[in-house]
Amino acid sequence: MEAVYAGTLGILMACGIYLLLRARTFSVVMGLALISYAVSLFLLGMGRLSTGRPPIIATGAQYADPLPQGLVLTAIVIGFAMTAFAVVLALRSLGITGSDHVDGREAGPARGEPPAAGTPGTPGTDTASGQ
Amino acid sequence: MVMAWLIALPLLAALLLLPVRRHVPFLATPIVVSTPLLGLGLLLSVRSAVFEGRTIAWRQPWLEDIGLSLSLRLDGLAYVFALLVLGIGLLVILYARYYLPRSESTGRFFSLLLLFMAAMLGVVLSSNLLLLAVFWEMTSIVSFLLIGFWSYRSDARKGARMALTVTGGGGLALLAGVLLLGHICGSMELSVVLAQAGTVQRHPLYPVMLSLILLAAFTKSAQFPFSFWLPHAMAAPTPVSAYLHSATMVKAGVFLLARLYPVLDGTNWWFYMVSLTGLATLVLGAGMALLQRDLKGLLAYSTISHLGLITLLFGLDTQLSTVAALFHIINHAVFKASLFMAAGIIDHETGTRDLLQLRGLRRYMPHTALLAIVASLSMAGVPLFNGFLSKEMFFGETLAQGLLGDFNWIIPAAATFAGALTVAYSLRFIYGVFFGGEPDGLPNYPPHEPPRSMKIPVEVLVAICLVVGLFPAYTVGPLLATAALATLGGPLPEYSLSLWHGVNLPLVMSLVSMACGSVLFFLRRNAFHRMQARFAHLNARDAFEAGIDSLARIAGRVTGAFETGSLQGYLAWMLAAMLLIPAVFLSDLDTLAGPVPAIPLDLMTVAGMGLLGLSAIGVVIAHRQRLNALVLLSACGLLVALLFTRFSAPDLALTQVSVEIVTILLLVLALYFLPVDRPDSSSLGRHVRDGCLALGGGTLLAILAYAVMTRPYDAISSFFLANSVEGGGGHNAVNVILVDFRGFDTMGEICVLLVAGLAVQALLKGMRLTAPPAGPKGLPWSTQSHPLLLAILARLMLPLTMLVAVFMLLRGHNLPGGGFVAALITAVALLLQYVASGVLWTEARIALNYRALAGGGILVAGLTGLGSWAFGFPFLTTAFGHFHIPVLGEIELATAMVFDLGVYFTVVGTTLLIVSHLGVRDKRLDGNVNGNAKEGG
Amino acid sequence: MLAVVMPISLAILGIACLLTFIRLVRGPGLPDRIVALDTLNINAIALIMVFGIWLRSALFFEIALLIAVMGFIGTVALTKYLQRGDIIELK
Amino acid sequence: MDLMSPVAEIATCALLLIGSVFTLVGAIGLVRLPDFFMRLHGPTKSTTLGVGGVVLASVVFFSNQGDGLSLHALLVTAFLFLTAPISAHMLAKAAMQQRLPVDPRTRGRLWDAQDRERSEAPAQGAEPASPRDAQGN
Amino acid sequence: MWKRLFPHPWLSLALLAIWLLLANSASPGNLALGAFLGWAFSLRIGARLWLRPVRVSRPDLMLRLFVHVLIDIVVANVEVAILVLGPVSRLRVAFIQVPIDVEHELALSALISIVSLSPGTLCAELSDDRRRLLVHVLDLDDEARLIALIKTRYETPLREIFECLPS
Amino acid sequence: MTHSLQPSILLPILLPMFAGGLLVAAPARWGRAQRVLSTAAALLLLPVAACMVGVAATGAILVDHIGNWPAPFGIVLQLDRLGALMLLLTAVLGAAAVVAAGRGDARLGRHFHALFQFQLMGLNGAFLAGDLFNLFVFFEILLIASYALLLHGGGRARIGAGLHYVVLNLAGSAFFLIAIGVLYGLSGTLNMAHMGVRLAGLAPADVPLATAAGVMLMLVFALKAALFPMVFWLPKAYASAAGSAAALFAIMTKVGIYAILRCAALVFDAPDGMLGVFLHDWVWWLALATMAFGALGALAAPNLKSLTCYLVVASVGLLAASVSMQTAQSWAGALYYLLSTTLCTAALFLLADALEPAAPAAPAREPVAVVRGSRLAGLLFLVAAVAAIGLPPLSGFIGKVMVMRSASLPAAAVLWPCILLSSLALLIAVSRTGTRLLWRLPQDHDPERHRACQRIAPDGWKLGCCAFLLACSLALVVGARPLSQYLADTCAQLFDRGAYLRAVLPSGGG
Repeated sequence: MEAVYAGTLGILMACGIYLLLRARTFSVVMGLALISYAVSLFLLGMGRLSTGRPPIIATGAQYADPLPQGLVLTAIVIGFAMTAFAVVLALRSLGITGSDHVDGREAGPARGEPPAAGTPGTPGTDTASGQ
Repeated sequence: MVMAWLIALPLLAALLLLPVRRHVPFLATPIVVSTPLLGLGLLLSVRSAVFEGRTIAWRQPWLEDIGLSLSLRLDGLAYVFALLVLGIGLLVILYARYYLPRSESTGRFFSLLLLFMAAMLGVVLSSNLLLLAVFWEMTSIVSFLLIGFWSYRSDARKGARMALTVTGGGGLALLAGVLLLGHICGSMELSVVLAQAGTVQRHPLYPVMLSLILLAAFTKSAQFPFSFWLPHAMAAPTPVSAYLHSATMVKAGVFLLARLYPVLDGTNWWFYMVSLTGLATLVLGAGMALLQRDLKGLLAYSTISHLGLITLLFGLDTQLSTVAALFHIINHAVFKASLFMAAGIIDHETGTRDLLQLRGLRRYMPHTALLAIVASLSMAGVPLFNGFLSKEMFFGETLAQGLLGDFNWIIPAAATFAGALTVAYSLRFIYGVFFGGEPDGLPNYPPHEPPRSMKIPVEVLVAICLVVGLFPAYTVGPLLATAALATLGGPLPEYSLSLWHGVNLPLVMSLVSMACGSVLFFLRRNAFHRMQARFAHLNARDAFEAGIDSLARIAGRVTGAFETGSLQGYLAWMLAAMLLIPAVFLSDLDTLAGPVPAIPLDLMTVAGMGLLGLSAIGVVIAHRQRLNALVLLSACGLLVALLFTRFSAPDLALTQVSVEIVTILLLVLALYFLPVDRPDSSSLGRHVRDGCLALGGGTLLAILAYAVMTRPYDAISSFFLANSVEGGGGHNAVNVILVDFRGFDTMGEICVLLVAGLAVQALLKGMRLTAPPAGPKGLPWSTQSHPLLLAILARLMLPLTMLVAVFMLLRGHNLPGGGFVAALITAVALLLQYVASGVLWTEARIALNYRALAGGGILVAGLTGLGSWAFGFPFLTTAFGHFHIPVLGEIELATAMVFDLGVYFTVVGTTLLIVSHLGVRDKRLDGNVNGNAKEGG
Repeated sequence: MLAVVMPISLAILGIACLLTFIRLVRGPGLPDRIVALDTLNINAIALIMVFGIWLRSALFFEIALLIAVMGFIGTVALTKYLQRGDIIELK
Repeated sequence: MDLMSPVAEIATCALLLIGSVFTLVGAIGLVRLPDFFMRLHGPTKSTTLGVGGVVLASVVFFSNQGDGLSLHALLVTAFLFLTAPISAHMLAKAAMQQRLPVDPRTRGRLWDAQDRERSEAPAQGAEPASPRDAQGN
Repeated sequence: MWKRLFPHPWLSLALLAIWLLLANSASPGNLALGAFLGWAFSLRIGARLWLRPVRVSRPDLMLRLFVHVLIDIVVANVEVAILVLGPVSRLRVAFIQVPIDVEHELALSALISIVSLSPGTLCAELSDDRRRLLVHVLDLDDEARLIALIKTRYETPLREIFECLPS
Repeated sequence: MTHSLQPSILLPILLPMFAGGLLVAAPARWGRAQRVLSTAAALLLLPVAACMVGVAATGAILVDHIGNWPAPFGIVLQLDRLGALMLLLTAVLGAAAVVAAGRGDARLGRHFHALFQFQLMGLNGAFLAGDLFNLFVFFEILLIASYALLLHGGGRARIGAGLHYVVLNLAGSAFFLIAIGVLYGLSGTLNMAHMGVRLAGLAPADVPLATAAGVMLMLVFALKAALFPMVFWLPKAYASAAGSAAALFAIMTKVGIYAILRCAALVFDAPDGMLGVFLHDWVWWLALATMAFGALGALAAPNLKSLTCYLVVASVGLLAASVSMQTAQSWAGALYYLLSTTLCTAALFLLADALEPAAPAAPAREPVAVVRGSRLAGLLFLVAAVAAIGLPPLSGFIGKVMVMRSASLPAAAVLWPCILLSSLALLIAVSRTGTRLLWRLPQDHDPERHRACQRIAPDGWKLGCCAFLLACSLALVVGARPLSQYLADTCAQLFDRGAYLRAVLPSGGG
């Protein structure tokens, strides 16, 4: 079971990373969500897998490790907060740049092209900051 | 202590000056003038000790672990330099008082000048190498400010920057050099270092160390090829030039050579590097001086040339050459300072320094002319003046040395040639300025003599030139002897200071150079014009600026190659590091599987995990059709919850399910505004890269998970399980961990949530988004809002779900549930009202200040934790008790439940804050939001 | 007897889930996928209930209940998005 | 299981099976039927009922575990019965908005614009809704 | 006074029942808590959200309707199961319009729910004037009979229950 | 530890938390009172932190067992010399930043003060945490607050840079959790001291796993610290932040460095522990690359803010390099330099904000501002620049020399040229930017241009706060002697795990 479980985690993580690397904010957010699933399952797994032993104290039974579960709970909540923030930030970026590209512009300039305004690296342009 | 005061006095005066000038202006001048006077007094008070050859030392240990101590020494060498620094400093200050116009910020000027004096004194008095480096850099910094004093002038700014770059860079080299030297000698103290010449010169790092120190000395003393900064430092006010570029700043380099002479000298490395550099500088500087148009430029190149001479002397392999070098240092300081001052007077009175404009000033300012002529003759090495004496010694030493073997004649020949050039440019200075026709075309016409007091400093210096030139043995002799003694660190070589040594080869060389110089001067007109024409476009400053600019451009290109502004690039770098480096270390793992037997497979679970994997892959495949992807993502979330259920984590499943829904709500809210997805512009290569990273990440995680899960471990959780009921008062160990054992984490977690809520609110302020006019397939949105059925059901559901929420909240301590889940249920139930009935309807009925609720929750939770302080227990210590109430039965109350209540409030408040704000945005401002939105996005 | 029936029941539910998943993936329309998701939710409830019986643990009831409540709200949000785009309207 | 009476066990098994089968039928309907509106029937009715069966099984089972009556699982069913029609209703509306194709054999028709306007006019005359075509095909 | 303290007695009772179900126990403590919550929620939430107070005039009718509906659901499900499993081509799919008369929102919602849950029908749309229902039928035999069935079997009792019409 | 001391170690966390909570819960009309409350809370941290340094200087390790649970089980907060020092640094920065923000920046958007307080809470918590997961939680607090503060005021540049920063750090947090998971899965504990003990007794076959997790953990910290391949987000992000927020951010990268120090010493038994190879080889080269990147970026930086960002980067490189050498001296040097560079860069951020006009529409080649009262600004700039470049006689120099002196030969041969060349590059860059900013004022000619120039009077509050920060950095020089002693003790304490274990796990860990 552990191997399959680990494989599933791996698939989730791989999919998450792939989405994270896409150019659109929505994909990135979904990627983050997938990664957080993978991480939650991973943390749970770090307390070792067990069947039918929820850590609800009854009489003299065996229990799953409750600590990773606590950690996962905290992680889920924090992940939720972060996702919410990221979503809103993505929207805000869309509102300001008019594009849902993660870089706020439609296509990155090719190498050798003059960098867009606001790119540090060109002395003499003062537009990079302070706006 | 004397030395400490010597440094501290100008320092204090500099700091005092600014406030004093503002509040008690009449005190400013006395302070400025008295500082060097006092210093000189101090210096004189110890002269007997120094002249007896003793070294006065003072040491205050400071940062011993880096070898930095405040240790100072006053020996003959330091004495001479201190004398120059203070004496010429005094004269420059007197001069500057009349030079600077009233409108200038003289307070700043004098403060900087005094600061510079302090730094320079520090350099010459330091007995600790690191301390020397400190003062050394301070001179660079202060000189930067002084050169750039007229900061509104472009040439001043550029000149200052150039000087700082070169000398500051040299200072860094010095730092490295002295650190190395200190490392080699085991101490930074000069007294220790100077005694270890043998150790140092045998050390394998000696060449490196020597190069670094010489680099510092050469940059500071404007030696070839670092001499280009000095002429452009002439943009400074003339008193600054007179001070820095005659007696102090540039002399710091040769001082360093003198100071470290006992340890460094004696190797071929030293001989060749120092003497050849000096020689090149000597000749080139003199040549360039002849070609200058600018009066101060001429003097600057002359300074370079003379510094080359001094350096060359240090590099020669005779002992006497060092004495000559020291002698010339003194002489050069005197005549060059007076020349700079004279140039300043001329500039001041005529308004120009252009040698092509200046002529015939003799008639208008005869006194100044006389002073300047005497000083230039001294510079030219004409007999009767001090310059002649040291030059004579120099010529003698060039003959005495034997560095180049068969090519030894080159050095005296070059020296003679340089002497001729010196004579030529001195003549040019004299003739060009004071003779030859009527000076018409001057900005200030007619020129006249400066105020009397402006000339006093010049007069003093010129008098010294004369006196020293005539009676060297009585005036400068003892000083030179003690300085030489201190520099050489051993017995003095035989020499005699006098005007007339009889006819010998050096005298012949002098005569030849004077004759040739005169010839050169008379030929100069042609040469000058030809050279001007050829080299007019060559300007070190512009070249330097262009160099720095292109350096910046290259740097920009290099950093730009990494810093592309592309998140994907950054992420790829980060992931590559995060995955590859651990993978390298993981590769040492022998066996993947540990000894713990695996749980047997069961088909259902495998199928569930398979579905989970498939949905995740589905999300990836469908990620461009956003809603499809979202639905699949939601399925993923559900399956994850099922897995949690399957693997004994009911609390996690509850949380997962509730969080999932709120996330979906959020994403759907966001989805509304996203513009139509455009085709993927990523190249194949990028897809491959991303795919590799993704696979790598997945594999790494899977390997880690599998490897750890199959290994035994001994967790601290048994404690939680054992103490959950008795210690924590709850049966649900997970919940007890959350609110008790590790309640502090939860506290932090709700803070995160709250801050996210605040952040969202702050972000959404004033946000306006134009909604797309149509749905995912380009179909127009429905005009119908709020289906009745939904609204009714939503209202019905509210009390029901609230009941469920209360249930979850109350039972969380003993059974799966808890404040967080309860809060999400509440929030979702309330959000359902928003969805079903609209914002206005809902907010008219549910008037909750979500922000206050969230903040209050934090306070409740925090106060619960604080409560235990009142009983003398650590933060967040919980208490619980069972109470028996008649009829109702046993009731358990725990402070942890209050804590959970705080969590509940925060989560409800924050979730609603986030989602309702995102939903509401600024619709109230917009007015029209429904289907008829404008084109845009 | 229960020991025999339970796996069968689980298997049937599993097949149901798989079928639903097929619809989820195949679509073709967005409403189809949402229906499938909704159904998957409900199937999950059934699965959890059976699982609870299997483990003889009543701890899973809340999860089922929560999926019932939350799943519905998710469906509503998605469908409302399809219709109106904006799921939280001003009035 | 030791504590359970055979009757309860049989009831549990039967309910379980019935429930599972209905759930399966719902899923089959979802996969098999040709158009969206037809597919909607399956989950709305069969699956809901199927879960009801399973829930009943759970109720019977846990009530016979010796801890007294255990009815709480009924709440799940109650919720589902409450929500399933609404979900279906909302989905159907969404499908109409999406203009999903309707099986050609379907008699009757979806409401078209005229119907909609006629019905809107008296109710919400104020809203200046542009005529929109809500019909599929 | 009574009305103000207990604005929604039915709701309070329902909530009490649900609480007891949730807690899965009818201990005195839970009874008290449930009663309190039911009362508090109906006071705080119900009063704010309800459009019109619900007066259930015929509890017996409600019970009867409930049983009817339950039976219909089971029956309908068996029918649907057969239809679904049988050949698809045999289905007589149709959209029909059902005129309706109930006005109370709750009653209307209940009607729509019942229609969707029971015999092979699924309520797709309610007209904006709330007078007609668009119903999707999986296997339509006779349109008129179906409409009549809906009206008599479900609508009339609902109207009686919620709107106090004479039966 | 006596009982009465226990509340005090929590104060740096609780004070901002309650202040933040109150600020959130307070009605919106309390605008002015909010500022007062926030400022008071931030200022109050100064004496608290100073007391803590005083207590920690005795060598005591204060431990607070939250919830009264014994050590490896409950969450533990610990205060040692290092933690106390970082607390003091944070308090200083916080005080300066909150006062600087009081007039202007705080009004650019909503909730500045509440966010600020939570940021302080996160920072302080991170410095006190003795539990790995608790450290994660505090990291998240400070991160989410920093996201919000970074975006405070909105605007295109901020949002764009903020998005990158947020996404990178979110991904980083996932790896943080993974690393924690593996470490827990192997050691079965979360308490850092206890984990150190458990990992030391790990079966040899499992060591590569723990090492990989440790490396991942360190890389996550390196992301926060902005080490080389993970640094590219920083310049734009910090450059776009409001001045006072950026000033506080000066310490954000240092939190990463702090965490590396703490975990390397406590959990992985540096020097020569499990992560020896990683720190020694990998971090070393990455650090040098970071330094080079910072120096090059500084050369190319178009304005002061951007330049300051690269100064931060370069300082991180130096810090990481000296961390990687893993000797008590190099760590002490790193800590000294950390204090110095944090104060200076914070001051420069404030200064840049005060000097650079809000909307630099004109190209930088044209003088954009006539700065009234620029003399003070110029002086401050000079001091900050000299200290930041590492020129004598200010604190940066001492820090750099300490680091350079701590390098032994094979390392020094690479490190010294790197440090010196980067210093030279910074010197060139800073002098360019400084002269362009402060000296290029058209005082002399062309009254037309003079009039056309935008006149900016630098915000006096900001300058004052900047002066305060620089005064602190001067205090580093004046007090260098006792400070270096303190730092030497700090590093000795860091390397003495036994003392930790005795303080945190009196029972020896179950």
